[in-house]
Amino acid sequence: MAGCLKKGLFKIRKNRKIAKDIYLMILQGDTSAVTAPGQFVNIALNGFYLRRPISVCDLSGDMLTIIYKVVGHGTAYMSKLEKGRHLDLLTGLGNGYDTSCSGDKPLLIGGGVGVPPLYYLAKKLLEQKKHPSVILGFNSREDVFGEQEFKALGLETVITTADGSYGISGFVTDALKNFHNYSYFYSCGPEAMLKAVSDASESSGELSFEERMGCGFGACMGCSCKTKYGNKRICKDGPVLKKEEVIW
Amino acid sequence: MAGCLKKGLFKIRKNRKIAKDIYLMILQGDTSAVTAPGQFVNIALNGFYLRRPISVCDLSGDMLTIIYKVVGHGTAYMSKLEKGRHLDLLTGLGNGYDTSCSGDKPLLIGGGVGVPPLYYLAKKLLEQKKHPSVILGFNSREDVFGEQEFKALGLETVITTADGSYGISGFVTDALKNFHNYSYFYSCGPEAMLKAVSDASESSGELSFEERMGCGFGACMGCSCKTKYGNKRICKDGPVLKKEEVIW
Amino acid sequence: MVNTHVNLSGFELDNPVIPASGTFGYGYEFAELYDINILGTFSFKGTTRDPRFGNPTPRIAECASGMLNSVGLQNPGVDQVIAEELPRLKKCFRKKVIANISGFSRDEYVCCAEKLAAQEQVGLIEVNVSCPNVHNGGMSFGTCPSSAAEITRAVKAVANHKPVYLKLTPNVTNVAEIAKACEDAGADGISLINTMLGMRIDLRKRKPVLANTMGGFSGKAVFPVALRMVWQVYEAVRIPIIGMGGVSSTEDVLEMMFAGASAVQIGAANLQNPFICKEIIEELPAVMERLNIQNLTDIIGAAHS
Amino acid sequence: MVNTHVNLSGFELDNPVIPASGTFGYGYEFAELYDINILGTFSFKGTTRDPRFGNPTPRIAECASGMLNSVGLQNPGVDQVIAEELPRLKKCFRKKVIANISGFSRDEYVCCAEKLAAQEQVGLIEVNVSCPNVHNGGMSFGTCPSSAAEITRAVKAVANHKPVYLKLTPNVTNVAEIAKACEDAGADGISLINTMLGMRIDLRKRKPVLANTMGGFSGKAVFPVALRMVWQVYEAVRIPIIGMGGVSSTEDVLEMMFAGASAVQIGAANLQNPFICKEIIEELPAVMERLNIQNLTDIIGAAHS
Ligand SMILES: Cc1cc2nc3c(=O)[nH]c(=O)nc-3n(C[C@H](O)[C@H](O)[C@H](O)COP(=O)(O)OP(=O)(O)OC[C@H]3O[C@@H](n4cnc5c(N)ncnc54)[C@H](O)[C@@H]3O)c2cc1C
Ligand SMILES: Cc1cc2nc3c(=O)[nH]c(=O)nc-3n(C[C@H](O)[C@H](O)[C@H](O)COP(=O)(O)OP(=O)(O)OC[C@H]3O[C@@H](n4cnc5c(N)ncnc54)[C@H](O)[C@@H]3O)c2cc1C
Ligand SMILES: Cc1cc2nc3c(=O)[nH]c(=O)nc-3n(C[C@H](O)[C@H](O)[C@H](O)COP(=O)(O)O)c2cc1C
Ligand SMILES: Cc1cc2nc3c(=O)[nH]c(=O)nc-3n(C[C@H](O)[C@H](O)[C@H](O)COP(=O)(O)O)c2cc1C
Ligand code: FES
Ligand code: FES
Repeated sequence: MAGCLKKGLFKIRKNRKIAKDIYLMILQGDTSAVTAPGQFVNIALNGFYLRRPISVCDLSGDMLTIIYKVVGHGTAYMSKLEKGRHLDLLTGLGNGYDTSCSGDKPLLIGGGVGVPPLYYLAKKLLEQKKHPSVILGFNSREDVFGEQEFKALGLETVITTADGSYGISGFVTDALKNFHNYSYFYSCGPEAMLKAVSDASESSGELSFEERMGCGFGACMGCSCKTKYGNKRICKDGPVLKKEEVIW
Repeated sequence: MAGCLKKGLFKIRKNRKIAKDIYLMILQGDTSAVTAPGQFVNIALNGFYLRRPISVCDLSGDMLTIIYKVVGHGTAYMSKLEKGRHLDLLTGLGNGYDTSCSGDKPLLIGGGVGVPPLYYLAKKLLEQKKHPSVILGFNSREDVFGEQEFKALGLETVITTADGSYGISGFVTDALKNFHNYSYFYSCGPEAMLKAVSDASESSGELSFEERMGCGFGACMGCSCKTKYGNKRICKDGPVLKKEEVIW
Repeated sequence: MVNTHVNLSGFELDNPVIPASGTFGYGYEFAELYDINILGTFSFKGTTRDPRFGNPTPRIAECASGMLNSVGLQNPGVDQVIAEELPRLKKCFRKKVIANISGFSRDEYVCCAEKLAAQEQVGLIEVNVSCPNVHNGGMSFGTCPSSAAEITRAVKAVANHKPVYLKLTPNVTNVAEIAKACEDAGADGISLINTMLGMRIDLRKRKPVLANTMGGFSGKAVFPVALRMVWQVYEAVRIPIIGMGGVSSTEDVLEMMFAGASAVQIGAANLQNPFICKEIIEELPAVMERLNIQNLTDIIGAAHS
Repeated sequence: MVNTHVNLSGFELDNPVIPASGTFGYGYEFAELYDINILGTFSFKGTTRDPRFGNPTPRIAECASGMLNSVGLQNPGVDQVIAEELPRLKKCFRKKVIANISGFSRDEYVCCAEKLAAQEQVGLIEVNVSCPNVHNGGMSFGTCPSSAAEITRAVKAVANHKPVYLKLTPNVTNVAEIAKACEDAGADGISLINTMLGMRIDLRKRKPVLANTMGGFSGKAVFPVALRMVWQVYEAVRIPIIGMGGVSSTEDVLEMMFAGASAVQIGAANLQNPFICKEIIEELPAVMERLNIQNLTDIIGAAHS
């Protein structure tokens, strides 16, 4: 599924806050290496040795959208970049979600900064005339983002918050209990959530993982994990794994 | 003579090429620590561990002018900075020239990027109603800068070029032969030039030296030299030394 | 036209640029990105007798101008390297490769060396003696002259006349002494430096960032230490040196060579920029011309007086 | 209110931030810039028995995230330090200072230690054993457990009950072993790391940048190595550790303490930003609160399991 990575300069077209510590950035450049939803880009930042991996949230023409949370020095630096600046990106990284498995009524389950890749996935599924439903989990009302965007695609979109300050009180798995007869699921979020989703899900599905990365393109073995089908590199053979192959 | 150093952000107001590899930059900020001509500033540059020492070329109000030559990665980086950007400077570094010794008709002798500090010195001497003459040495016509500025101050200004492509053919010492009865001299330039000037000069005088620096403010002993009056730090006890104390 | 050719104990390279072991896999990841035949050669992922998964994750941490890794020699084992990786590499790389081998006992080194030396595709054997020695309290073979010499002799004996280079660890008091011991034991050359031992702590978790606590520190930050060690080893031995540690620009390559390296490996920089070796190879002739270097071999060790 | 107090063998500090020897002179350069009484204390320029000019210039070179220095212990000698520097310091610093001493023979160490231990202004003696030992082929005292122990005993004997900390070099195979030897010989604590040996080459001149060829590498770049050594030494000894090497932020201070440091020195960062120690001291309480640290002493070594 994965094509060949590209390295190129992207121009920042937009970079603004959309929720607590959450920013949306639109980057313009050669996006031709992106071949599937669930892939990620790896961003070089001045003064930081390693690139920062961020999922593709949306893509249209040469405009690539990412949504990122400020959790450390690198993402804090990103949040201060002004539009017009250029960033050096590796694009086309990772396998991405396999939309051919989805069936007619897939379920998308995202938590926190695991939400963004599901948006581009939803659009791709819709292009293929499939009609996903969406569960998005957050900690609290102030953390919520994306609800309007998924709804604007015409999708049933359920929000959960851990503190009950918005939407359903609890975790995505609390919402998941109300869904049945979905054909497949696609998930992205913190590992504890992925595990819970995997356990609670009634169908087959795919999960997108995170790991600290050296290269992001399969060269360094920094991100290896064991699966039922052998050792895999999260960056190249993942980040998306099938529910059935994951060893928890 | 030296006051207390200050650390502060300066805004780049101008940054343009004025001769081959030579740039003039105007910086706006708190210049109150600069107390004498011949002092220098120490400039922090993103991605470079050590600051870059550059002489004060001119000062008026909160506008500080420097002239620098691109010789390596740091100065190349500086030459690409756009106006509006901010730079972190240490100001008020070094002893500077002692204008009280000059007598009525001092001679200023500069070579290459040793020329800039003499400009601010010339202005200070003029303020004190002294009337300096100026010899500026360069390699070739394309390297020449500053002639108009010194002439605009109403000063006799002689240019030499090593290849004879402009002004007097030869070194500053070739021009120096034509000067007599000067009361004192002030010089700045490459060490070989300073030595030649010191040997050829008929008066007492002061010479400004360069050395690779760690701190630039006297803390690290990175820039020490031996003088007839004991060990000195170029950055704090210099960069200006009296002709009489220099051990060549 | 400048001449960028160099020679490692009879192994002729078009240029001195060699991706370092562990940062270039078995080559074909990069072959998708550019024609890797432009490289001098490359050193493949450290290979052991048995397949290894390596250490638990996180295996990567960031540092100022560098990174830590605790991959722990993940590799499919020498038999599979010969059965699968080398044939696959053959399709995209027509030069000979450097076989980087590791082991936790003398026998493991010998086993790997013997099998790989028999492969036509292998041009040079690079023996990583930085792994802990299971028979010797876990101190690595490379921290002691006598055990480094012992491995050298054992590998030389089975190397099928291929050049054997000992790859030394920088985590020692006297690297020149160890290099000399390897030379005396018959090493054809020395590669250095491997990674420095380093660590980081995650302040939020109050635990080391790496699951394995410590890891190997490399990247730009280690360059001054690497250069110093190449300099010291050059003064101590007469065999060629492959210099590495933090090299990330054409100028770094030349500094290494002036210090005494006959060729230069590039490690962590490949991870930041997968095209770095290509860029350096393309830029090298122009930089040589600017610095008035006609033949690269002229500058090897030329900064020594 | 968080508590930033720490204790070095009875020497009480308001906070753990200590400018490192060689980057803070004898203090009064900085006293012109801010009230240096806010510091935990500071370690003064390495002092020897006789006055020293040090090495020829250039003594400074730049590296990625760090620098090299080959100052070579320029100092006015212990007698003048006592006659002039300490009285001058007294006017701007009311706390006790760390006396950093060096020597090229055991006698030189003893001479400096004895004279400085008698000074009321001295709160702790920091013994730099990284200088080459003129009686032992030039290898530094600190690269061998027995010579480090010998210096420890000799200095302890004349230390007038002031705490004696041995400052170790990182250029060794096994730093924990050397620290342990010092502890066994009576050291009250360990300071580490001193600079790493490094070099750079000037491509235009085709010669080393430093007149002295090699120099001491320090700054941000060395932090992962320093942290690792503090960690290792913490596991090997029970005496307090002053951690240093690349510390340049409040978070770095805390990482060092989690690794096992009771206090932290800051060296090269003072040269980049003369106000760095002040800034860190001011920021420390807020960062502690963010990380839920009440008493700084609670986190010393807390990342070990
Ligand atoms: C495939 C993939 C896709 C991702 N997509 C997104 C996304 O769409 N939006 C988003 O906000 N975040 C995403 N992340 C997480 C994001 O990469 C980290 O939050 C970010 O790198 C943190 O950088 P920092 O400098 O702010 O944090 P620091 O903690 O200062 O970073 C230090 C180092 O740790 C690494 N690191 C820290 N946290 C993580 C993490 N959770 N996962 C991997 N490496 C980490 C950094 O990359 C860096 O190398 C993704 C991670 C992966 C692996
Ligand atoms: C007191 C003083 C005043 C100066 N005034 C001027 C001036 O007005 N205009 C101007 O063009 N230059 C001046 N210089 C020289 C200027 O500092 C260097 O050219 C500049 O630092 C080179 O930086 P780089 O990164 O381009 O070169 P690189 O060679 O890449 O620098 C590497 C390191 O070497 C140091 N270095 C390199 N050359 C010199 C040098 N000649 N003197 C001291 N350190 C050096 C740099 O500061 C840096 O730390 C002055 C130097 C001193 C000491
Ligand atoms: C991710 C990673 C994996 C490595 N694996 C190996 C290895 O398997 N065998 C080996 O000899 N060296 C290995 N090294 C060390 C490099 O080959 C090289 O010696 C070291 O990183 C210094 O060079 P650099 O600073 O250019 O990275 C590895 C380095 C990195 C960064
Ligand atoms: C310019 C300079 C001079 C130094 N002089 C001494 C010294 O005289 N005695 C000493 O024990 N350490 C000396 N050091 C080492 C520092 O005290 C410190 O151990 C080392 O630099 C690591 O810390 P850093 O990375 O914060 O600089 C010196 C360091 C520098 C940069
Ligand atoms: S991060 Fe390098 S292989 Fe995955
Ligand atoms: S550069 Fe530090 S004392 Fe002069």
